[in-house]
Amino acid sequence: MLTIEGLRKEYGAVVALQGASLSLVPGTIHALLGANGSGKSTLVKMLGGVVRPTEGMIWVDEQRLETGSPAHAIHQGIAVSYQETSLVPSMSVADNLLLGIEPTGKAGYVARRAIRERAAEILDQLELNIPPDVPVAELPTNAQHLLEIGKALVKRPKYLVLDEATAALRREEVKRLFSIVCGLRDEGAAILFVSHRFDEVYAICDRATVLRNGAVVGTRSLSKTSREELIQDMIGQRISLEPVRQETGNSIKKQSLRLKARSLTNSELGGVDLEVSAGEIVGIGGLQGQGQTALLRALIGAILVRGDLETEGHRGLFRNPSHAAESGVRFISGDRGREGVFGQRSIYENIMIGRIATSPLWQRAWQRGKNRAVRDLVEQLKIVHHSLTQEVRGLSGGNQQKVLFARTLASRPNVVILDDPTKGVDVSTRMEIHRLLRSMAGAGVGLLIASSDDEELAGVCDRVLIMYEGRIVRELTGDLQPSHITKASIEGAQSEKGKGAETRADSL
Amino acid sequence: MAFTERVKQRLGQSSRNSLGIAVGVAVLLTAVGGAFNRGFVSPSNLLNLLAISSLLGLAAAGQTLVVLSGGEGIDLSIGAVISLSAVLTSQISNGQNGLLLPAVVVTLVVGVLLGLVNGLGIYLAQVPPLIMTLGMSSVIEGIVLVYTQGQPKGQAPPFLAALGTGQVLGIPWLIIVWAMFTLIIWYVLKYLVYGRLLFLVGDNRSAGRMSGVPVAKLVVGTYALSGFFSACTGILFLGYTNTTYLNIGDVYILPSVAAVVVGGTALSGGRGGYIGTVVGAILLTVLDSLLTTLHMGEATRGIINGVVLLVLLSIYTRQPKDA
Amino acid sequence: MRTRFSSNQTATRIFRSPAMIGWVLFLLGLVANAIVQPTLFKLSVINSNLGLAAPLVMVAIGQTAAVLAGGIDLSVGAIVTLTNVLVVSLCSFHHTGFWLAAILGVAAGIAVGVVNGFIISIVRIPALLVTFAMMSIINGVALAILPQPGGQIPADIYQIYGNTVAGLPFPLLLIIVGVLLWVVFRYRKIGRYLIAVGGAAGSSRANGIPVTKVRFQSYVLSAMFASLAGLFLTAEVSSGDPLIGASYALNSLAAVVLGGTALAGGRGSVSGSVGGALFLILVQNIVYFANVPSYYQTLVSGLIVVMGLATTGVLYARSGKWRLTNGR
Amino acid sequence: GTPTGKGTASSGGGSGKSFVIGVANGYIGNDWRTQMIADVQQVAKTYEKQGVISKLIVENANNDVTQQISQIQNMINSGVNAIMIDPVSATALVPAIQKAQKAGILVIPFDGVVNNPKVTNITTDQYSWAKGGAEWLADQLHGKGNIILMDGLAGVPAENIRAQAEQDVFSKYPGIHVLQKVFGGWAEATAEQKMTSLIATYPNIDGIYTQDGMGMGIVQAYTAAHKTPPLMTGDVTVGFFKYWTEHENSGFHSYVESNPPGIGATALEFTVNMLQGKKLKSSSIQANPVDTSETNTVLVKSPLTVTDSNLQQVWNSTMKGKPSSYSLDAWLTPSQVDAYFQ
Ligand SMILES: Nc1ncnc2c1ncn2[C@@H]1O[C@H](COP(=O)(O)OP(=O)(O)OP(=O)(O)O)[C@@H](O)[C@H]1O
Ligand SMILES: Nc1ncnc2c1ncn2[C@@H]1O[C@H](COP(=O)(O)OP(=O)(O)OP(=O)(O)O)[C@@H](O)[C@H]1O
Ligand SMILES: [Mg+2]
Ligand SMILES: [Mg+2]
Repeated sequence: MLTIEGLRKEYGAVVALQGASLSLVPGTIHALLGANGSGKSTLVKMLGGVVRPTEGMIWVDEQRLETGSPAHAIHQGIAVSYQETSLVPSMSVADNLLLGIEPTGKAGYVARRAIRERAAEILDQLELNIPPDVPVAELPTNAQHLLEIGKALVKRPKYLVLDEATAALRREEVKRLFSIVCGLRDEGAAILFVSHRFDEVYAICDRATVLRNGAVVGTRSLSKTSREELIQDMIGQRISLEPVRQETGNSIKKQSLRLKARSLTNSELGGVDLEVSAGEIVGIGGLQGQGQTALLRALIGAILVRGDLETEGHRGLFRNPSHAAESGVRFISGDRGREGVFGQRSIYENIMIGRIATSPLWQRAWQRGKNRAVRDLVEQLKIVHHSLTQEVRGLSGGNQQKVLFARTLASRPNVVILDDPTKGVDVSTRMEIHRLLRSMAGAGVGLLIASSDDEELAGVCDRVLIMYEGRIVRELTGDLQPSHITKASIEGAQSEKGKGAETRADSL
Repeated sequence: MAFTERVKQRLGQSSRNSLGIAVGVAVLLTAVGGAFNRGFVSPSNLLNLLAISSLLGLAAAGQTLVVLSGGEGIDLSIGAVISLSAVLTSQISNGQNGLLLPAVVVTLVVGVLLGLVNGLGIYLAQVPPLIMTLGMSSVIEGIVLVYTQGQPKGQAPPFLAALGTGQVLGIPWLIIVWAMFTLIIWYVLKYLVYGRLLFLVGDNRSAGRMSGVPVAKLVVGTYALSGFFSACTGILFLGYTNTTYLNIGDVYILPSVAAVVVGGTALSGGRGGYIGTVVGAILLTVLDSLLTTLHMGEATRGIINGVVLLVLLSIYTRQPKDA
Repeated sequence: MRTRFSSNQTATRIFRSPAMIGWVLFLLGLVANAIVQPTLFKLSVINSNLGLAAPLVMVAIGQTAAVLAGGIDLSVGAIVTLTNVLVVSLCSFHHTGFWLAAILGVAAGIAVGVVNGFIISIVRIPALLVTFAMMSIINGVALAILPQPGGQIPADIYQIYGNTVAGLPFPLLLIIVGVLLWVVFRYRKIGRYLIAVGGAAGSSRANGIPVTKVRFQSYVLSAMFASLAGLFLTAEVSSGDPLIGASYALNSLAAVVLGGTALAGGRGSVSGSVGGALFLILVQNIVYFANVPSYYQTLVSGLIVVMGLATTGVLYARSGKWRLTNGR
Repeated sequence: GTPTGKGTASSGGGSGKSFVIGVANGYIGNDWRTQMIADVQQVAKTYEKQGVISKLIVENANNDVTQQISQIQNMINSGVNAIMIDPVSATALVPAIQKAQKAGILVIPFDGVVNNPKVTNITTDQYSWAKGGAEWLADQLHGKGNIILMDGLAGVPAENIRAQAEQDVFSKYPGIHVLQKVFGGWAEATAEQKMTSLIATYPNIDGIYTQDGMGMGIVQAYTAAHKTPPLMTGDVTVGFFKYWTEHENSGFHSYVESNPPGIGATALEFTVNMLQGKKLKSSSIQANPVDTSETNTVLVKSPLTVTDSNLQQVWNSTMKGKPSSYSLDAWLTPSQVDAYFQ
């Protein structure tokens, strides 16, 4: 049994967590819920020893855990899959999986064969078909998240903590994960599960603790609690969970073409044709790793590609993202920390850059105080902050994501391309973002969204394109249902299996 | 607890505070000098110290931008570019005011071009800046040797010499020129798109790229600017010394980096500014002058210089603990 | 489904290995050198080249440790000097036996590494700054110990150094010992952790790796190799000089980069650095035997090195998806 | 490839032979050294025309001992007859030199010296050079006054010898008070900056003792401060001479003893003579100034001293019109060199 008693964490003036208590009972799965910035990750990091609490303590089986020491936490059987992952990108998959717990042989040398074998074992268990000696940096993000989970599992923990481990995963991967996790539970492990997805929580958790503004609102048994009650706990008010439907899109649809791509081809793409009209939201689905990310990057000129491209006032492929931005094509990366925010700079600057990124370098920049637009955007998106000059790295993940939206809105785009826009975003923020996407579309912007979440695609898109092995194999329109998209993804894969492989071989 | 946390945060994070500390230390060092020798704090010596700082300050201007641009930016070719610029201006102008303009134009163009080569090597060929600029530094030294055949000719035109050593109303022109440069750089960094983007891209280059910033132009351009400022420094340096010699710029290579860091600009990029460098340049000049005044032997000087630097840096470049 | 991963990956991976770049450069340099200097492969020529290369190789190995762990050590040159002046002045002016002097000299060098490591990892000041300041301090100390060049070590020591053992040049044996010494670290946890910490310190910490300790050790390692280099250099020159090590700081960094190690840390190899160091030594030979006129020598050797660096960079940029992660 | 001179390497004698001579110059980055190399090359040209020298190889090390050793080894490997070395270190080259000698190669360190009994160093007599200036200054000050010593670079052999001479002279005069000894690094700009601070700090400087390369920096510092420089020893560059000639009449007095870059050319004369088998007179060889226990050095006296009296003549005959960093130069003629030999 693991017990948390009055954990408190202050970052300067910010109180991230104010006296949280809960206990993890062996053989159960415990959910930790809360809006973005409510302190879930902070609590998780204290469990893992990465963050030292300002006050409070953690007991593991009647023994006090030495806080602030990851090594000690691991020793006590606590294994954590972190929200922002704890991988070393330059090291291989196998080395990452056993990082810190390498078996050593005679004379203190690391047993490399043993590492490979154990790595292969865990990769097998996760049904991850990647060779153990590839550097982690070369993997797509979802594979990285799976590895992060694998790294926790390989420790055979007594206490497994999963912080939004499923956020970057697709359905079938989540299913696989759950069967492993449930197996662990049945063997007597206690699991703390952090997620913004209610289906997942209801699917496997026994109890849920809800945090709001760093304080525990309460712990409830899930069998006796409705979603609405949980949401009320999380945000202190009732909201409707109806998906945002495509009200605006159809009316302007086909009015004017915002983006038209023809036969985009490179090592990961096998000739993709694509059109996005003004006011339209186009989704990109499919199984994991079918070239979705590559497609988005190819469109904005971030990776090399052949083919043709047309946007308003511009014809031809973009040389680089800046070139794309000049034509009003903006991108929001799925990798927020590395390609999204400027962590050490202020909220203000992070948003302002949307306006000035493509301005002539010797022009006067958009100045603070002169323009209320930034403040308005921050308010419109309800970004939780205490000052506009605050460093963005101090915001929670969800709020950082909103900053990226504010930046994009500030740039007055024609086309917005998004990779997993609501990854790790809480329910209410997610709905806000969906509404925002709709209202952008309503204003005539064309949107292209890749998402690992079929529910999201169904809820917000006018049209969904299914990708398989670097090509678009299906287009779904009309009344979109998450299950249709999932089904189409799998069917697409099966029906295309034979010829898909050939096409791909040709393109290599 | 909360208090120590806050103090730590202050010391660890805010560049404004490191600036305050640097100013404080500079004043303290001056006072110590004054205590040992009244002449040290005489107005004329203080002005002289400022004039000397101005050359270092100018040499460190490009360095500041390059460090701010991130990606472990640093420019060790500054010394060689200064030498080459002094040589070029001296040989082309040959001591004549009439030829000064073409000499300056050629020098500035060459400075910018060399900076461009640095930038391209760093950005396109991805050579680490430290090593790229070090290698370029030896290439440029080679160019100087070949160009001069070992003996630089000419001298500073009278106009330039007046700028380098003359005064107006008792204030050395150098200080005035430096003040102007400072004002311009400060304005550029604070108000122009270039400056704003430099800080952001310096903080996170990939994010800059993905948000549509022309990162290549910005980063390569920053190295070119560094070449430009080094060329300016070389020209003024020629005015200061009147005639030049082959390795005139060498003395500025490491101090220019030190001035930037002592001024509170983070070596990791994205945080800091030129005003800090100005203070850093003054601080280092005062320290050097103080050690001279205190009759330090060369061995002791090296030791004291290092210790002072360490102590200063430990006050404000301390990294926050990982937790 | 991931066909691209399984097909002949091992071959590509070896070719993509950063160490390759260092060795390719070295081989190119060797060929160029052999063309302009037909006597290159005579034993005595090899021997004298290796005698000069050994100290740089050692410093480069140590520097690799510091760089891999995400740091840098500018004080290695000063440590070389410190060991040199200590050993020589102990031998010549204090009548200490050579081996005792050698041990004391290396110990002093390591002590500098301990101080570096302490300030960098525990006080947490950026390595570039600490080791830069330390360079100034240690050079001062060396000047105080031996204010002007002088002193001698026993003649037999440098005769051994210049000789062959079992048909192999003695410096080559020393280089091999140095590499083996590195291997002892590399394939234990410490070697792995150097790379982990350099690659992602925060992640390493979360995985229970003692980041502070690893950083600390990287500077001790770097200093240890530097002081061994100081010892080898002393054997090569047989006397003391308070300015002798100045060039090693930047040369070792150049060797490390030429060897394909990322200055940002986390990626690279010692074998690459060895190749890089040898390449730098070869450049001097090439410039000599190619009859480059006096005033052009600096330019030509500078250009060769810059071109080597650019090649390294371009090859590196092309190897794998690093392009996207490197901030381009 | 580089020509080999193996045929003559073993003996180093046999007149009528044509020699390959290597020059391992420790540093090329300043004007004095480039002038030195130019002088060597100029003299070598004459010998090449006469067929005495078949090839001159000049290599520059970047103040880096190992690079210089490598160059010496390369010279050994390519079979030169003699190696002239302007050493980076007085001690560190000894093993390389011994290797060269074992290969029958004549080794002549010049400008700087090497501590090895078996070589013959050819160098300007730094001690008497520094002493001359110091004595002139003390004399002009009538043994009384506050002075500044602007020295070169700590830890360098020539500097240590000069410092010894300065101390020996000034300690004889109790009335002379050394306000401050600073190092200007033989760099004009550094000297200028240091001097600027000193002028402001000490209102009472009566005289300045300085060495080559820094005199003009001191003058610049005074000019910028709108002051006239006090009595000072000068430096050998055209820049300084120009100032001196222009201000001689407004009361500026100085003293310059040449420390000629031509020492390289002089050393080449010695080398050729020795290659041709001539032997030095025993009186020519004196104690090594760095390590007086060794007698292995030819101390070449400075060929020229300039004071107010011969200033105009020297200026007009050798300096006028040269680049400002050009140093007052001279080297021994073949007949002057002959006088050192048996
Ligand atoms: N290093 C830090 N410095 C300052 N404030 C921080 C830091 N880390 C977290 N915070 C603050 O602590 C609060 C809690 O953050 P935390 O990451 O725990 O939220 P979360 O519940 O995990 O949110 P999300 O669902 O978005 O991941 C936030 O308000 C955040 O701004
Ligand atoms: N380094 C590599 N070597 C070989 N193949 C690779 C490499 N990296 C990625 N791939 C392959 O390229 C394809 C596309 O990768 P990409 O990163 O675009 O995935 P993705 O569609 O973004 O996945 P998701 O969005 O679900 O995370 C994948 O099928 C993957 O197998
Ligand atoms: Mg979180
Ligand atoms: Mg993706």
